[in-house]
Amino acid sequence: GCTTESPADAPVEETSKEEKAAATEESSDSKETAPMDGDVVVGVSINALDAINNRQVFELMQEKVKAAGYECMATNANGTAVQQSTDIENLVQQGCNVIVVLNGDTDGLTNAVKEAASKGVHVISVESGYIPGISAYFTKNDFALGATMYMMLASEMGYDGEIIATGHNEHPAIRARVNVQEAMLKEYSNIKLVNRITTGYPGTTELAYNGVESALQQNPDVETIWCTFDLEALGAAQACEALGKTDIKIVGADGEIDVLYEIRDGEQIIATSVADLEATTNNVIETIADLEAGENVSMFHEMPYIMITKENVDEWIEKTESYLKENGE
Amino acid sequence: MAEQELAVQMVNISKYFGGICAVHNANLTVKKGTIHALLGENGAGKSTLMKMLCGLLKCDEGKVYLFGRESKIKSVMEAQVQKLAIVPQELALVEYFTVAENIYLGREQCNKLKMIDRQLMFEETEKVLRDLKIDLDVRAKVSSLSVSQKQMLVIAKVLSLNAEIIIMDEPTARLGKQEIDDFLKYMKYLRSQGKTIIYISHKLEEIFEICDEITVLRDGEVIATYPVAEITQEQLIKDMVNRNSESLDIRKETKILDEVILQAEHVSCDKMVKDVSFALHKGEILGFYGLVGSGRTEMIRALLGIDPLKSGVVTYKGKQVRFKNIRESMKAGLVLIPEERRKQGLVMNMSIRKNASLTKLKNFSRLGFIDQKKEKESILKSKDNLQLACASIENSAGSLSGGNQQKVVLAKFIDMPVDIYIFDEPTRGIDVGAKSEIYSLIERISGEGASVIIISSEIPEVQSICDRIAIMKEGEVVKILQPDEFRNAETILKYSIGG
Amino acid sequence: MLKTAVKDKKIRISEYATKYGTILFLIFMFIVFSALQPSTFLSLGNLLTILRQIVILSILGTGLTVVMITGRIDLTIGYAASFLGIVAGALMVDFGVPVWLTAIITLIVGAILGSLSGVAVAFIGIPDFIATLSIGFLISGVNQAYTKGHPISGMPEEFGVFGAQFFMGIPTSIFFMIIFLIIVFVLLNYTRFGRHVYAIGGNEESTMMSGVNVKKNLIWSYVVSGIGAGLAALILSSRLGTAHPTAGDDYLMEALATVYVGGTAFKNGEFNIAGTFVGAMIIGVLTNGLTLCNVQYYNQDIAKGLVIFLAVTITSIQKTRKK
Amino acid sequence: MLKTAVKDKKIRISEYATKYGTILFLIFMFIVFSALQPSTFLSLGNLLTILRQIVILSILGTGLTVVMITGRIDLTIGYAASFLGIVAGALMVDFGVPVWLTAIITLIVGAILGSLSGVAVAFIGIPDFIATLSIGFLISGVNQAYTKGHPISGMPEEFGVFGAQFFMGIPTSIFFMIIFLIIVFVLLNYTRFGRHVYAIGGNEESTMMSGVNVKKNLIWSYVVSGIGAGLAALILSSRLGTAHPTAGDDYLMEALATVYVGGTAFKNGEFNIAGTFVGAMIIGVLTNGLTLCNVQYYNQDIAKGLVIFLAVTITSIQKTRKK
Ligand SMILES: Nc1ncnc2c1ncn2[C@@H]1O[C@H](COP(=O)(O)OP(=O)(O)OP(=O)(O)O)[C@@H](O)[C@H]1O
Ligand SMILES: Nc1ncnc2c1ncn2[C@@H]1O[C@H](COP(=O)(O)OP(=O)(O)OP(=O)(O)O)[C@@H](O)[C@H]1O
Ligand SMILES: [Mg+2]
Ligand SMILES: [Mg+2]
Repeated sequence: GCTTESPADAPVEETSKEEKAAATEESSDSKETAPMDGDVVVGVSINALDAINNRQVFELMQEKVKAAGYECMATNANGTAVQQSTDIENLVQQGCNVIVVLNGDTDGLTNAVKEAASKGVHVISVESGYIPGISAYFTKNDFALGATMYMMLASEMGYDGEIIATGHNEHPAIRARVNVQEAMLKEYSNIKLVNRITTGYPGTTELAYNGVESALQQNPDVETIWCTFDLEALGAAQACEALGKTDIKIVGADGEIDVLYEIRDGEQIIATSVADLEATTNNVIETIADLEAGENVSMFHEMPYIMITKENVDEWIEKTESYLKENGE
Repeated sequence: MAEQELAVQMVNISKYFGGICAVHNANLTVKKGTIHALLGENGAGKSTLMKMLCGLLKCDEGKVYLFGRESKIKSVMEAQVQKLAIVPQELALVEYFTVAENIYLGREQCNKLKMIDRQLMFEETEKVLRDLKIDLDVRAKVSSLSVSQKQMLVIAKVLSLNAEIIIMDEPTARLGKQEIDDFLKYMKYLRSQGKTIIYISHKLEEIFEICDEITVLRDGEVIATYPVAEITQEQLIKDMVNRNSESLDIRKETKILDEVILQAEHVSCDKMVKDVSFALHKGEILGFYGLVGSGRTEMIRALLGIDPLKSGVVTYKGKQVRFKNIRESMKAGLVLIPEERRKQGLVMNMSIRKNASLTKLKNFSRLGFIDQKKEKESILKSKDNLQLACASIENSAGSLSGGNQQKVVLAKFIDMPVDIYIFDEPTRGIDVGAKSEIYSLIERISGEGASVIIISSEIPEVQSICDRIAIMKEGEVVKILQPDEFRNAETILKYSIGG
Repeated sequence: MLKTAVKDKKIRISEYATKYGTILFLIFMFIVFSALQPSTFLSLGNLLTILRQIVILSILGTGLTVVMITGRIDLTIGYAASFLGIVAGALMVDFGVPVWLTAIITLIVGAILGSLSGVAVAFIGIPDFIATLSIGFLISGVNQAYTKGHPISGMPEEFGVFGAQFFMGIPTSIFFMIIFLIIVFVLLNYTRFGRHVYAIGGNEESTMMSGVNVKKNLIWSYVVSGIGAGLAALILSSRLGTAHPTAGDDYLMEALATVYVGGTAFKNGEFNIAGTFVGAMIIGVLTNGLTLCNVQYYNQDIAKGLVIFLAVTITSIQKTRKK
Repeated sequence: MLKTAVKDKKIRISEYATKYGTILFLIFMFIVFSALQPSTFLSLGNLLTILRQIVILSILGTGLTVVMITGRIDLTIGYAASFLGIVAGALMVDFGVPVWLTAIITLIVGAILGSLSGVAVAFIGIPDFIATLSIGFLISGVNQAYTKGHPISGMPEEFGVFGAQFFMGIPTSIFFMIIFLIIVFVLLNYTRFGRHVYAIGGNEESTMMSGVNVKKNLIWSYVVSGIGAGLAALILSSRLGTAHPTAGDDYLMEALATVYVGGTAFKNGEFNIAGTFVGAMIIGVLTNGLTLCNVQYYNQDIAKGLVIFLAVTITSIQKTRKK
């Protein structure tokens, strides 16, 4: 198979020995008689599909993999790290040569990735944090993105006043943005955090909605709400709407269609961001090809992102609507 | 009447439970306007046959005709439409409903808005109970009633359905003497109204008093049907058990030692037991007689620490004791063979072996591990000892007949260091044959030096086996009778009713 | 006949404590939070917020109460609420069905799902727990297969009537909740169905022996629960503005807790609609009050667990002591 | 007295079907998946993968089985597994406790959590369902409060012994599972404790009247379940390489399903350890096989629901028909 052509770093070599040993013991080794010998099988494993950005990257990735002539196997873990670990193990069993991990939970996948790598399977992390054993790491600069988001809100309120912040600790990208929130609050000491709402998955929007709704009762002078991504922003916006707080400003991230409409209509949410998934997925495919060809690939690949505000929102609404239409049914 | 109309015909009926055949090819014919008794040992299949008649169970084979027409009743609802009603063997009431709500359950009266009309329901219930001469508060919760009141309520409920055919499955098992007399009178009245009654009871006197015909079942088969005038008690018992009846009177000569092993002084508990005092001698069989609900079970439970004891002094083997729970009293050598075998005596789905060893697993275990071989040997020995009839001790306890179940409960407590055996209604719902076997077992136990307390609601029972009889009434011991005082049943009854 | 209790007075006090302890506790929470946050907690706006936040929970809990009175359980409600939200969303967005018709169809589908559980439990005789659990897995699978995990958005403006709009300054969802609660309350307390439901819970065999069609009534009780899930789904997706494939999943456990806590109010261990509402209020007031006091979300969970535990403990101790 | 059944043969076949139907079903799945994926499914590597994937489920299910035999339920296990993983992680990473001591402490804390539920159920008399549910909320709250949602990573290499390493080519976690299953099997079938547990489940009152300390045994059964949660937590966090604050939460429902499906194997509705293992295998084989066949993930949920539903339906129909 083509797996043996991988760059010769230590752990891989170790296990190829193990593999050979296993092959001699067993009459039918899975690798040797893998379906369509020589064909490259790519596994695509995603953590959850709640956010539009996840779905787009999940579908684009599968499309691109198939278009590149690879066999594709996709799994969705519905938000749990354990399930994603299991998914990765199963993908390895299925004889995948490369596994692309999308939006995974960095820490929860440590061992699954290590094990996959030790069996000669290349793992590519896309927005899943740096996991030891991966062959390539694609990510947005979430620190920069967070800074952009919250600078926007800070200036909106004149670097002074009360805010509510939302967020959770379950995903590296979200954690990065929460860290930026903290850092900015230290810097702009006139901005006062009056309530921190912890969300989570599933049910992000509702958690944000209920939390913000209650928090706003208590702190009617809040001027902006610092959310970490669009599902939170939507919940926060609905809570404002329900309480008639039309002048509160919110930013999100990920480009949910409902958020885009809000931006267009001049409601509470004033900005969001999207990653350039087209470019990213193309880049991933190239990396896969390089890996299969046995070439050296660089570890870090930055995913470019674009901020969407009232100025450029129409273009993105058009794009997103057509995407939704195509991928609807 | 020359050709009496037939109310019920059951033809070639069979019923299987798993591998067990409960009713086999049974035929039953009941004439309209008669009281027809079903008689048989425990497990003979009486209840099963009746359940098939009223649609609670499906017939595996055979046909049922009601008034000449084939009946395909599949549920109680359909039975009610066919004017067929049953007083089941087990009390069937919703405890937290009121008397009226229970009587009208399933046929609640609604007003135009489809809302329940409670007022009407209470009024009608009062009328129904008055007609039946039953004295109950229609608004009382059933859970506050005594057992016999509950039984009367179940009977009232069924009678209020105005059914043509009424099945009574041991209706008097929970009733006191007075209530039974009233009840039997009412049965006769119903017959005079042209109703058909199928009557199941283990009490032969009742059957001879009110029934017209008797059908005997044995091992799921119908043995014979007789007009009551043409049959003797001996013949019936022979049919039931397939052997000649032994005399029930096995009373030994009194040999009470002076030594008192258990003494209760002024014992009271929350549940209606008031100021009870008695002494139990070594080797004695002490009977407790009383009407149902007179507090005998409650008193014993308090003594053994199952329920809390409020006040009073208990002396056991010369030392003052107050058991905190049943484990303590059991360790001290007092055991209770409870009144409800199915609920309190056995784990029905567990094997005979495991049931019998549950009380004494410590005897067969080391470091918590059970030596199953030793266990098996011991239980096999008890099985022979008690003449327990079962194919294998690995069968489930639930597969046994009532008498044999009672023996399994007994098996739990033999081979243990026991000083006092307490039997609560040891023969309730048990057939004649099994009864005498149980009596001789009790006899044997006491012969071996243990003391025995027997709680019973049957006068002949206490008369025949007890050395002394304590009479309880409304939670109090009103009298302790010596042998020469209780030969006359009237005396016993007089004290227990009062006056 | 019935003996006068000797310890009449003593028993009465502790009985009152058990019977109304849960409500007293709710009142106590009101007082504490009002003291801590005098200006906001008792404001009309905040009270409406609390009510609006418990709408879903109390509707699901109310339906579940009916099933639980019969002595059964319904573990589908969370998954069903998610699924029915998707049904509603799909009908409106993917098939262009008008809002009113969508609402009707959603409730009917909810009833059908409920009857499925009912049939599995009553007729096939599968233990309620595993029957509803596996049907829940099934529903959730169908849901995932249809949506592939995607939420459905872009529902018509008028759909907001269920959960996003106001009527006389009061969120419409509150009216829906009140109507549903009243209907189920009347059903349970004034109709034959209700009598039978309570009777089945009290003693199923006796009820059957009384000629009540137990199976039919069981199925109907699951249908009520299913309709509750349908209504909750409508309000939830209307409120969020999107139908999320997992929006309702997490409500199951809280709804169960609500019904149990509700059982400790008014009727001393018996499940009842008014109690369920009190249970939902306790959870709602607690969450809202703690958020107002800026207590961290993490500690809120601890508080919730403690409060539920205490509520059921009081009743249980009372009951055990009685024995 | 006992008649030889006339319909002996007919009954026997259907009894066999009920008794071994679940196992036949598992074998059937093996055959189907082997036929569909001849080269991969039956490979040693894949079989080990399946086993490794069911380790957590079958350990949790095994502990739960003990509680469920007594007729109770334990809804804490999922939260407890999450929490105990954090306990282990915190001990090693935050406090520098060595691996072996961490393992012991974790199991002990698991036992304590179990005894908490046991005391609440047996002594305070809170209904098992709500007692364990609220204790579950509590545990999860404490967990969240300590971690604030952050996973704990950076555990020592040797911690891999529980779930990440191999022994003679076989994942170590499989050995732990086998040992735990055997211990609990022996406990249930060869000791007084086991006998008492079964007796309590069969008829609690009779068992009490036989002088068995019902409350003590109930508590111990919860303790076994708690220890199971502890072991599962060790393996889970070792396998993931991190202790996740919510890693175990989702196992509850599947473990429940496993025990129920297990009840349909071997003993016709009675819960038992061998059955629970079969139940876990069915879920494991199904998930693995469907993934190998590249069946879309969302259809896997439908399949899981269907399979569980069918398994319990067969037994239930059989039972109902008997009546
Ligand atoms: N549901 C059941 N499952 C299995 N076996 C049963 C069931 N019901 C009854 N049996 C068995 O069928 C036989 C007949 O029982 P049945 O209750 O009809 O006897 P019976 O004559 O009414 O006895 P009793 O005088 O004790 O009431 C017994 O062997 C009994 O164990
Ligand atoms: N658990 C209980 N709760 C409330 N009252 C009870 C309970 N058990 C029994 N009683 C009532 O206490 C009284 C005494 O009952 P007990 O069982 O001691 O009488 P008994 O003389 O043993 O009669 P039986 O022949 O029915 O056993 C009855 O009125 C009964 O209804
Ligand atoms: Mg009978
Ligand atoms: Mg009694």
